[in-house]
Amino acid sequence: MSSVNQPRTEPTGTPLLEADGVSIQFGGLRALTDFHLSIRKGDLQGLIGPNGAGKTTAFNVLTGVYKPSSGEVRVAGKRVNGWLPHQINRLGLARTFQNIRLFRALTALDNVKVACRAQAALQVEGVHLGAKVRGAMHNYRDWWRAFLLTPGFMAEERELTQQAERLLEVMGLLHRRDEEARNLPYGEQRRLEIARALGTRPKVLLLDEPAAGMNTREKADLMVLIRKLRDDFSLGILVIEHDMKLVMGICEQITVLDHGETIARGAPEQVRSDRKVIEAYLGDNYLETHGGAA
Amino acid sequence: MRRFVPMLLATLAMMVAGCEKKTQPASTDTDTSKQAAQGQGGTAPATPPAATPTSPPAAADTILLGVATALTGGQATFGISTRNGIELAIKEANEAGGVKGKKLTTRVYDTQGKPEEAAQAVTRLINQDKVVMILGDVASSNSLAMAEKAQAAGVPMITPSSTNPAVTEKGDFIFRVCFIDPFQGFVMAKFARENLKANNVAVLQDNKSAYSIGLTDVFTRKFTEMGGKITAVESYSQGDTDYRAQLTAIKKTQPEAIYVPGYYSEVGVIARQARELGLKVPLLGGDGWDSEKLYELGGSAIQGSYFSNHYSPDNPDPRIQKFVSDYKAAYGGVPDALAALAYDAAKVAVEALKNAPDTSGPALKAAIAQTKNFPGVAGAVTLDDKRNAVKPAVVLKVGDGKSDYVTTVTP
Amino acid sequence: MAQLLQHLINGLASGTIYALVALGYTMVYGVLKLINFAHGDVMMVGVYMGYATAFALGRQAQKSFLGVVVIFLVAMAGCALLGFLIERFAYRPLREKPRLTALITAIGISFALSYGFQLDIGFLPGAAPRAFPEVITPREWLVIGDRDVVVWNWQVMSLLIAVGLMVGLQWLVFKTRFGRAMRAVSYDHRVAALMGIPTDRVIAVTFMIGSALAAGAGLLYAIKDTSVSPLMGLYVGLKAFVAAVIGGIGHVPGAVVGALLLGLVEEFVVGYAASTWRDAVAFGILIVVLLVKPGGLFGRVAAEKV
Amino acid sequence: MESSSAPSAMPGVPPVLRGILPVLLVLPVLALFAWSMEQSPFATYLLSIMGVNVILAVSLNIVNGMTGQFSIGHAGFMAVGAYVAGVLGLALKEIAISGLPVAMSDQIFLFVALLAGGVVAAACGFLVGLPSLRLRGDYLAIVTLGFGEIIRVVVQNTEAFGRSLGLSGIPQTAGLGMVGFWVFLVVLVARRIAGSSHGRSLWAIREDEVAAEAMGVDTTGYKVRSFVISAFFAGVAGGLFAHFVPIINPGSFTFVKSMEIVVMVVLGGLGSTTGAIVAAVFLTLLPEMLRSAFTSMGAEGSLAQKVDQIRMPVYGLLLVALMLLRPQGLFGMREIWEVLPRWLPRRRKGIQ
Repeated sequence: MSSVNQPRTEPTGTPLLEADGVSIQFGGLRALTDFHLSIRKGDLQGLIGPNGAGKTTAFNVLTGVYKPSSGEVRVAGKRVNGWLPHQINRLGLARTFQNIRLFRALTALDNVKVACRAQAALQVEGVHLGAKVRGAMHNYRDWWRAFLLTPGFMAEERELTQQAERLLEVMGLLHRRDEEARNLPYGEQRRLEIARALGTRPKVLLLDEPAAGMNTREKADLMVLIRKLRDDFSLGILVIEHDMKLVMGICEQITVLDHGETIARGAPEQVRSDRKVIEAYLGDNYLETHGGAA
Repeated sequence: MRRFVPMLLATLAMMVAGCEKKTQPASTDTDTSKQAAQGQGGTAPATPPAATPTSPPAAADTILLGVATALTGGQATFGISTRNGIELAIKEANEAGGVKGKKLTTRVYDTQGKPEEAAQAVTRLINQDKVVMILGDVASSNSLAMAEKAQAAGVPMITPSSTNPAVTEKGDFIFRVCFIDPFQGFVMAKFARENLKANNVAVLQDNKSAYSIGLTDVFTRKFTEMGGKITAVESYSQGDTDYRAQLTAIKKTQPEAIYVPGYYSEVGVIARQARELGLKVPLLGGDGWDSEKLYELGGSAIQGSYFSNHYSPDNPDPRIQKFVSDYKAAYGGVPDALAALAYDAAKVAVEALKNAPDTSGPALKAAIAQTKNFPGVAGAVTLDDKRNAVKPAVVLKVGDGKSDYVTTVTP
Repeated sequence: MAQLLQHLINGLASGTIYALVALGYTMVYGVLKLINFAHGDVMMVGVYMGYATAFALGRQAQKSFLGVVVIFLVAMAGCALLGFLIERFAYRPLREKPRLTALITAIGISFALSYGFQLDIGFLPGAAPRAFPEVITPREWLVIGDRDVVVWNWQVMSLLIAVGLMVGLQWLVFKTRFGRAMRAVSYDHRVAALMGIPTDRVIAVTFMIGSALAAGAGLLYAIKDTSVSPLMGLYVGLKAFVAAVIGGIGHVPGAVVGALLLGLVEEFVVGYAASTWRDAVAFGILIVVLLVKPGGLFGRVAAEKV
Repeated sequence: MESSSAPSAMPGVPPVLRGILPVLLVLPVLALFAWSMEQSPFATYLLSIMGVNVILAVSLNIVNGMTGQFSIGHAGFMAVGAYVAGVLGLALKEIAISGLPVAMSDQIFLFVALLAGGVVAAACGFLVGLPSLRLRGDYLAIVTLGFGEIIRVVVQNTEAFGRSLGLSGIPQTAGLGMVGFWVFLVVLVARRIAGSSHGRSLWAIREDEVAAEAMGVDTTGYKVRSFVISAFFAGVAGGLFAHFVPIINPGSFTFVKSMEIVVMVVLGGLGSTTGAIVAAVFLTLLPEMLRSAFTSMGAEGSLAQKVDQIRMPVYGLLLVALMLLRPQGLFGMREIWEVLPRWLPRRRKGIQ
């Protein structure tokens, strides 16, 4: 296992995703408190914690589904508090979902193409009215090209298809190209979600329990795949996972949440032996019956 | 795209620059000029496109009349009265031996109170069923739509009860057997001013009904001309059942009467709520009030109010009494003005069929136009050169379960 | 001043009726997340049932206290049955289908009822409105000045009934076993079923209560405005629905507040501004409220679980 | 659902022309068709109404079917288009372009009026689409409903729109050719949206808005745009309507009309363009077919008249029955050519 833990790509450069003291409250409930995180290119980090610890909430805050009550989220150096998810996505942050959220009635290929297309669409920078109007004008012109089937548009569409097919191939799904997403087996749906996330050309990829529902063999394959993705696409990756073995096996750094609070952070060995983590994870009894770190 | 825009603008500019007044086709008749402009031209304006009127009716021994009126929707009650009136007249005509040995039949279509449905029904009647004449509808919007189609096809149409002046202005094939809104508005203004000696009158109109708005316009104008004062104009929408807000606002202006040119379905309730709010002045209205239901809906509250109408079912004239009793026997209720007018319209149609040399559109049109002093139950029908019936209106006072004749106002 | 007071009373009176109808919308929406477009038409049917009962009772009996009770009971029971049938045969088979299909079904039923009652065939009443018998003899409850302001006995009664029903419903929803089951079904009917809650029965009973409420509301409405017509359900239904949404659909007191607000606003628009713009103002308020508070005044938009 | 293959290449056609080639091809066909129907006004009228309904259904399908937003105020957009085009039509009635035959200049003016009606309706669609930023599902539906009602009140109170009597005397220049052209155009546009990446984004929003947003799809923008396009065509449909129905009045654009369009879309199958077409055609013809059936049954006189009244309640019951028996609509999300082969007897299976 030790060789696995050696990162082939050294994390480099400025942080692509940063959470700085992020908290969020729903009514009186503090779902996430003072959350810190920093992911650079080449990082492979884990986010663990018992059920209801706030892991998915953290994802949702990072990706803009929820607006943080306090603190700051920065993507590619930009403060993105209050941005819409799609705007944050365009900065290079993509995710998968715990409960698979594919576009069920679309084919596997189309699922990926949606993501590819959204990324290709021109984004007019700026928030002032002029930019908005220009953006809108551009968008409508884009629709015209679709109505008129201009050669440029057709070429773009072909390009999208190729791109999506490449991603399907990477994820080993090319044979499912024209299958509707809802008809895929579970494990393939998980992989299709990753392919779709990659379609947005992310710099940072957030995976929410990618191994849930997989058998041991599939999990082993997934571990290899995740690392390969990081290297091939030069990504920073953050994984939420219940399977300790998987997380410990691939992550270089692990953050542990409990009741919305960060209770530990560090290398797998460090976290594994952390008393607070074991307590939170396995209950107070575990230590007594097993007598120390597992 | 971008480079298309200037081009488009330039083209438009050229078009605008090149615009001119449409040259009138060689005809003075403005109604038919439109058809020529539509490119259906080639036909002389005097004889509109001979779509079907000359082709024989469905069966050789019957003459088919088309009826299009609202049988469902908000205007259904009026449409059903209309249908009943026509049915009765046709039945009587058939019992009397039909026309020239032929039986009369009707084909009745529902307009749902919508112009597009009315136009569709009429187009079907003319082109599929090949009717020789069309009767209907009540609401002027629908009759306008029908008139356009009937005129274009050259099939005569008689509207029993559309009082908006615009209907017969559609062309020379369109007739009506009732008086028009301006006259009715004038009647009530005159009555209020001269008989009731009212100085201040408030108006409560049905904003959803062109009929009501038309009457309001005429009434307010005439009443002001006669020296009266309109204290308030409030509106409701057909189908409403709560008028307390409007009535409270009217009450403040202390009118001596309230002109409510709506339909009985609302007026009865309006009267009750007016009394409830302590407004005891009489209500005034038009022929839309006329229905047995008015007494039921209005109860004692509506008693003592006045409305102008086409006829009075209490008129001792035996012809009218026979109509009333026949109608009661057939449909179980005192015929309202709509039924009476529909009956008259059908009678006029039958008369024209008898007088016309054949059942072609122009022949029938000419025969209808000849109608003079035709003894209808809703007054003698004489058609003027604008194809409107010229006849007096009666003013009725609402009593207990019936209305009493007060006076007649002649044009 | 007197006029203002009178407007206030009028507005409250019509708001009260909206409230009663809106309660039905809100209840059904609460458990089924279905906008029951046929609700107003069920109400209309209830009024006709009451009308028929009143006639069967005759002129004397219908005015007695017992007579009125019988009229209300017959109408409410009849509507409960109608509601049950509609739920059983039109909505239940569609429960697991997209919500849109149930909505279309509701519209279909609404069409069938409101147009069906316009026929003059068999027992159907025909399109013409009819006068509703004065089952409650109108008496002046309060008169100010020279009849400047008049409050009638039935206005007070309606208000009391509406408030009573609202309190009763609130109690039902929050204090009873059945209410707990309702809330559970509302939260997630699949999970509720797993927890041993007889969801079908809960939904059916909710529907029946809602429909009975509609009948009661309809009768009060018919007594207030003294007429009954096949299209009344459409008009009142739409307004009550707007009221329910303004208050926050699914929220019981919200429906009442929304309805009273709508009644008052309409009254004052007609009384002091232009009566022709009443409906536009009603819908304008609706849109503004929804834009400012997307869940209505009291409702909360459930954050979607991601 | 759309197959993802890019629109098939048409060999031998210069790429620049490909986009508009179908339009060029269909124009003479339409002209011929309109000319051949000239002698049957009833068929023409019925086909025109049908065409308008098809435009409405197909355009609403873009919002309700493809994007999954629930708009029940489509008649409002139609009204906007009808009145704008109608007023313009009235204003241009007496004018002709010099140097052109009157009929042709009429058609050009009609086209301009339709465009104007469509554009104003599209602007309204933009306004109605904006709240979709905050509102979902039922609530958005209610806003669209409210919008439709407000339009009606505005028309009813505006003198220039003829108030409740309506606008009459609008030149009746919309022939089958013009209606057919727009039907063709809306179908073409709908199909091209469905087959393009824009369409895929709309489907994605319909399938899962949260996921679409997370995948970088500007969901609000797409929703607004689908509203705008849909409203544009509804406006055009209204404009056409105003140019062959002799009079337009607020009664034609009520909530009931909106519901009728929704029913067409749902009946055909949400998301299926051909489904919407088939449903619109069927529902337009149904009342007339009922009429014909009753007439041919010899039900003259009072029975036939009563039967005409029964149409609407029967219509309502049919809806209920349809939803119970086939809740996904005729074709579900598919198009007719994807569905028909499955319905046909599977004789070929053995051969393959």
